[in-house]
Amino acid sequence: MRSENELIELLNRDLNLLSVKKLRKQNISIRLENEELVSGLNYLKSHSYIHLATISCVDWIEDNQFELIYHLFSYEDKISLSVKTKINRQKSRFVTIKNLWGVAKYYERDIHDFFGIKFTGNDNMDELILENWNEIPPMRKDFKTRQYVDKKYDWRQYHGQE
Amino acid sequence: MNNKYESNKWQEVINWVQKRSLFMLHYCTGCGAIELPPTMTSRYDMSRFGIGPAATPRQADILLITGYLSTKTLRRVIYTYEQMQDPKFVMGFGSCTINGGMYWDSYNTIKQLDKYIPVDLYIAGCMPRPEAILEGFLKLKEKIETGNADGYKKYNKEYETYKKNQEKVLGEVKRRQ
Amino acid sequence: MSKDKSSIFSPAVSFKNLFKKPETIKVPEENKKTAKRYRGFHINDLDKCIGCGTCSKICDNKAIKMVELENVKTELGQRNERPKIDYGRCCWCGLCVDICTTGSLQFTQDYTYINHDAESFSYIPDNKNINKIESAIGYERDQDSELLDLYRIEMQELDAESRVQSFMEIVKGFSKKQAEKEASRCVECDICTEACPASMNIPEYIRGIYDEDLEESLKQIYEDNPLPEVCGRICTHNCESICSISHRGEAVSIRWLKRYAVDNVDLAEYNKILGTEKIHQVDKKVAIIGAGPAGLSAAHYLKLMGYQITVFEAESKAGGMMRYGIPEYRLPYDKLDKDINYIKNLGVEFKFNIRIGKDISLSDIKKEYDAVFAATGLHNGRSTRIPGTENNNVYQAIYLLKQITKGEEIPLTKKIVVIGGGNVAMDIARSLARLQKKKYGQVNVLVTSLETEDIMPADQEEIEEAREEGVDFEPGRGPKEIIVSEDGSISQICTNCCVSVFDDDMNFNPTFDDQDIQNYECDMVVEAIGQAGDNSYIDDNYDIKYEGPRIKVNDKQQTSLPWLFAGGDIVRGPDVINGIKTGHNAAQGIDEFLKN
Amino acid sequence: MGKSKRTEMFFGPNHPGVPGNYGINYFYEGDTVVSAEPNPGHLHRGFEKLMEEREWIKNTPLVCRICVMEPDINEMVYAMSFEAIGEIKIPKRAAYIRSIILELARIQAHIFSIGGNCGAIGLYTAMQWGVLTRDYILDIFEEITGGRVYHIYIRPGGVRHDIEDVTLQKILDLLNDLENNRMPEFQKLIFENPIAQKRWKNTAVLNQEDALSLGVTGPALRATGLEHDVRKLMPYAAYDQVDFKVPTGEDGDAWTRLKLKKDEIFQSIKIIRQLVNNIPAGPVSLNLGNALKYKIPAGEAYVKIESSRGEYGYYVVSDGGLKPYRVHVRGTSTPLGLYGVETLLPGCRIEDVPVWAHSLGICPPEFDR
Repeated sequence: MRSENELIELLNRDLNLLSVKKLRKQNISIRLENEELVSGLNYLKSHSYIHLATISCVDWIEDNQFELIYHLFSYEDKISLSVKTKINRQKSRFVTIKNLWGVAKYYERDIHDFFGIKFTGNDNMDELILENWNEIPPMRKDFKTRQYVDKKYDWRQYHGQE
Repeated sequence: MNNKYESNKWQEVINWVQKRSLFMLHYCTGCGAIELPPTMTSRYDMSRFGIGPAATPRQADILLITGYLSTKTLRRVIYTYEQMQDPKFVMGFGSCTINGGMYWDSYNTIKQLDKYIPVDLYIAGCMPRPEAILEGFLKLKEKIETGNADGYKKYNKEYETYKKNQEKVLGEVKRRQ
Repeated sequence: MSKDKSSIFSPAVSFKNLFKKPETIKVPEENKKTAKRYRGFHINDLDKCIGCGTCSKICDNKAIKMVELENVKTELGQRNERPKIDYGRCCWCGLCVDICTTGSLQFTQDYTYINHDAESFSYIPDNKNINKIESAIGYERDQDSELLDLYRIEMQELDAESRVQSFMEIVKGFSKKQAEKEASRCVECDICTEACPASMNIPEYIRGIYDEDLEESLKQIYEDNPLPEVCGRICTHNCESICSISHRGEAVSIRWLKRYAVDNVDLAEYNKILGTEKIHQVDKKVAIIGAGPAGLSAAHYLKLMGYQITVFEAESKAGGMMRYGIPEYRLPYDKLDKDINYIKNLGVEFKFNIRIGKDISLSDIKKEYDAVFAATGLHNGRSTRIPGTENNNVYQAIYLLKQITKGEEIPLTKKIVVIGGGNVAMDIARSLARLQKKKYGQVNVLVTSLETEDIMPADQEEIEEAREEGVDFEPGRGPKEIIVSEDGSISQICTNCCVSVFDDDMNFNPTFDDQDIQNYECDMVVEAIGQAGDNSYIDDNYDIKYEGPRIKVNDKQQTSLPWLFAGGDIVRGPDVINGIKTGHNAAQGIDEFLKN
Repeated sequence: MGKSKRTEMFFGPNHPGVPGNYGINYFYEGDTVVSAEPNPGHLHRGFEKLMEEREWIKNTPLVCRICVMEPDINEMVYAMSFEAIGEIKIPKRAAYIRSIILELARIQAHIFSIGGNCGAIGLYTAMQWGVLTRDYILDIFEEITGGRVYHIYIRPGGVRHDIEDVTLQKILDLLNDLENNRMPEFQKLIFENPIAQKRWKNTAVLNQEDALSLGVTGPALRATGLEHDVRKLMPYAAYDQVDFKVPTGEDGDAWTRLKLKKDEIFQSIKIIRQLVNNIPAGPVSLNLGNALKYKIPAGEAYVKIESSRGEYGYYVVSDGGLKPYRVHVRGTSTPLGLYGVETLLPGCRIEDVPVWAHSLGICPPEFDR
């Protein structure tokens, strides 16, 4: 049963973290290089962080990066740990972790649906939630919903109003 | 009885019988479907009006569009609607079927139901209460009796415009042979 | 596996229900009464609603559109728009009811509306909902679900005891955090803009403060008001009287926010921010007579258009009534000079200690300049001419205030009576109180006015602050006679009761009741009952049309002489912001006049 | 008997056995499923995109529409993530009221899912009772919040209204009626029904190792013996002020999960009684100023709470602006509804697929978002 600080010391010792932050009680976020992420997750998984809640993705369009966040939780430490890494937005490619957690296959497929990030090693990248989507992935910041909706659906004409 | 299409005494009797036993297709297309169990079961009990759930489109008379309709579901709703036998009726639940509702600016939901399939009645609500749904059914029964519930005839007549609208959103849609 | 009790007969419990009353609600005969707090269809009290549009802003489904109604007229404080609700979009969340500034929009408990025509689901609620039936009120907002920020940030002020000691500025001004919190209270409904004589972009500059972008605020302010430091302190702020938040709470402190925005941008940045480093010069010359608010405003806007501007000022410094009529505790001179210096830096030439009509005649000016803007203001006092006013211990507030501002020593006795109920009376009374405090250690000033306290023209805060500083009031008294003792000093002032101030069609003609006589000891009387102008420099050699005491001008401030424009108090009072507006109008008028 | 032909079956999206609009395409031989693949996306409305275009307060009516079984859970997680990033401490009474609402929502969801499970095996009387009992709870919700299913009641800063004492009393009466009249009937009709027991026992088995590797939480995980409940692991609202037990089982089959749901209902009744009896007085909401201009500093938060089927989390990123920069919804049944179908469904009998879906609480709008 590690406390937050003990966990931070452990991580600082064993992984070379880009940054570590205690967001709030039972909530820590660390940042790793792209190459070290999978080994970091493997390390964490062997240190009681066995629960992968989900994989989130945030589109930082200004600094041209996608940020992938792996939310882990340890039932012993009772700490929620977000492991974060940033990948180049143009390349939008990252490595799969489906061999660590099988369920990541679908999380990655979901992220591919909405952000267009390909995960090498996860070959099943066809559409999961969307169907026949031929625009840029919708959750990207440069996808303008309003223009798309104006083009595809027309507004009801209330006797000539918008 | 100024029924626009063709009307004879025999049609009146059919309408009278039709009104008595309606089968509602059990297809919850949107979030409004959570108000259907209370309507179907003992608390509000729509079977008092002779309306019961039907499992397959071929045995159903009423298609309920309960709330929003994502494009994926729209494709299946069109298959379902086209598999249902005439006379068939469509009821739009809630704001989402009228003018987009809460998802008016969503890229994946349709904004006006009547562009894609003919709608006989809309019920206001987000989502409509069981009492409002039952009164909607009663209004539908009146429309059937007076022969005004002729959405399905309109679909056959203006099939091309419906097809065009559908294809604008969905691309190619498999049609019944 | 733990042994789970089970028996083939246990499901038979369901037969029990054969003997129970069915729990079905037999709609439509027996409709279950909805809860008191149910969110059904909307109703809207169309008189109470002011068309501010906040409900359409917070509606996350764009279900509410503001629609113009013919039978509702636009007037101060309300628009003729009312919300039209589209039940093809509404999700009955009730955010609109929670934020409604006047509380006119409400829910009923009615929820059934079925129709085949989709377009019939859009409806303008009035006292009946979409079903046109009387229905009980449903969900109601309370202080927990309040979505507005109803109360102001407390403005720090000097307490009465310490402020009467000196002419230090009373109001401290907002800190950054306070200003942003106060700015966040504005719902940007734009109702206040219609009440501001200069129709300033109030929501825009408040939004600038909120977004921590004071440069944007400065730009928005200077579009209509070149004297923000002044107006941030002494404006009569009618915008705050009709702010939509004031219906259920306290108005946004618009004036103090303007002051915060301008206080926190230093003068050197102005040109860069407002883009006035380089102005395209035009070789047309305009003369401006009087460096008061109207003159300065015209000078500023004309200079932006590139004209060569010369301002002739009788006094030794610019500012007019702002400098010589308003004491320093309300408007410090360094702030006034900041506004003036910006205008000066634009390239406006000032000529001081020149009185038109005495040192130079108006016709000489006309020869040298292509257009003239007269904004000389009302700098002469008015007397009640009651018996005894010719005594030399009777003064007029205007001249005393000018001497105080120039720092000159003024006659100051122990007991003074001030006649008058307006802001000028308040200024002189509180200035005398300060001087008395410094000289005699205690205050003894009595203010008598025709008007009773509730209709006194002075600001309510001014009256309260004066009372806190030891000034006494005797409202509703008419001055009858100043009793002078043999040695020429004043002993008492005799007053009667003033029954009414205005007659039926609101003209000023007071009626008195001579039975109720009251005398008050005093050894000095100051009259602050109004100001008069001295337009002799025009009237001596040109005859222009007048409208009562004021010069008649068209909407571009042009007098009957095409080349002569007029503004400020000599055309339209009573306050600085109107002066600024007339100056701005005149600038456009002169621009058009010079162009063709 | 030779190997029978492998045929494809389209299960859903329109199928009474499926909770919500969701399809499973599987191949089967004989009557056992051989391979399966989820077909989600029918209820996708792009919530996360919509939320990025609305101010903070405007999302409160939107979030409760994500999962129609548990609107309050979504409102709570959204409000909690706003308060976590903005470091806003809500009044004590508001925390109590939030816990009461969440426990009522848990009871309502459990009863509905027990009804659904019975419907999946054809015990329709129990389904009727389940929906009926749930409706009485909705009446209470309507009284407190003004809405039947979508309450829009838990908001950043607290809750929208205070609960009057008369309503608190009604809640207690409802709980008594539930505990003394309804649940015994359920016990008899469902839990002591040999046919039903036989049907549920060791169907749709989920063992501990699979559950942990999939990230499954809630009753499905507790049915395998682990006592993990977010209300105990990371207490929120007023859960640290009440004592309650977290029921667990061992076999991890549909029957154990159903029993757990029943026990949890009784625990929730106990919790609500404690909450109602010592609810503190005081304000129920913090006025965060003008709603059109709610603003919290830049920051991020992954906040999770215990819904009726497990951990329900939001990952919210704020850039200090008036609108959330990114909201990622992690529904409870995301792992099972997608990957679980592919790995755990093969081996089930065809008629057990609806039981599998209902018993593991698959709620499609959660992963369609």
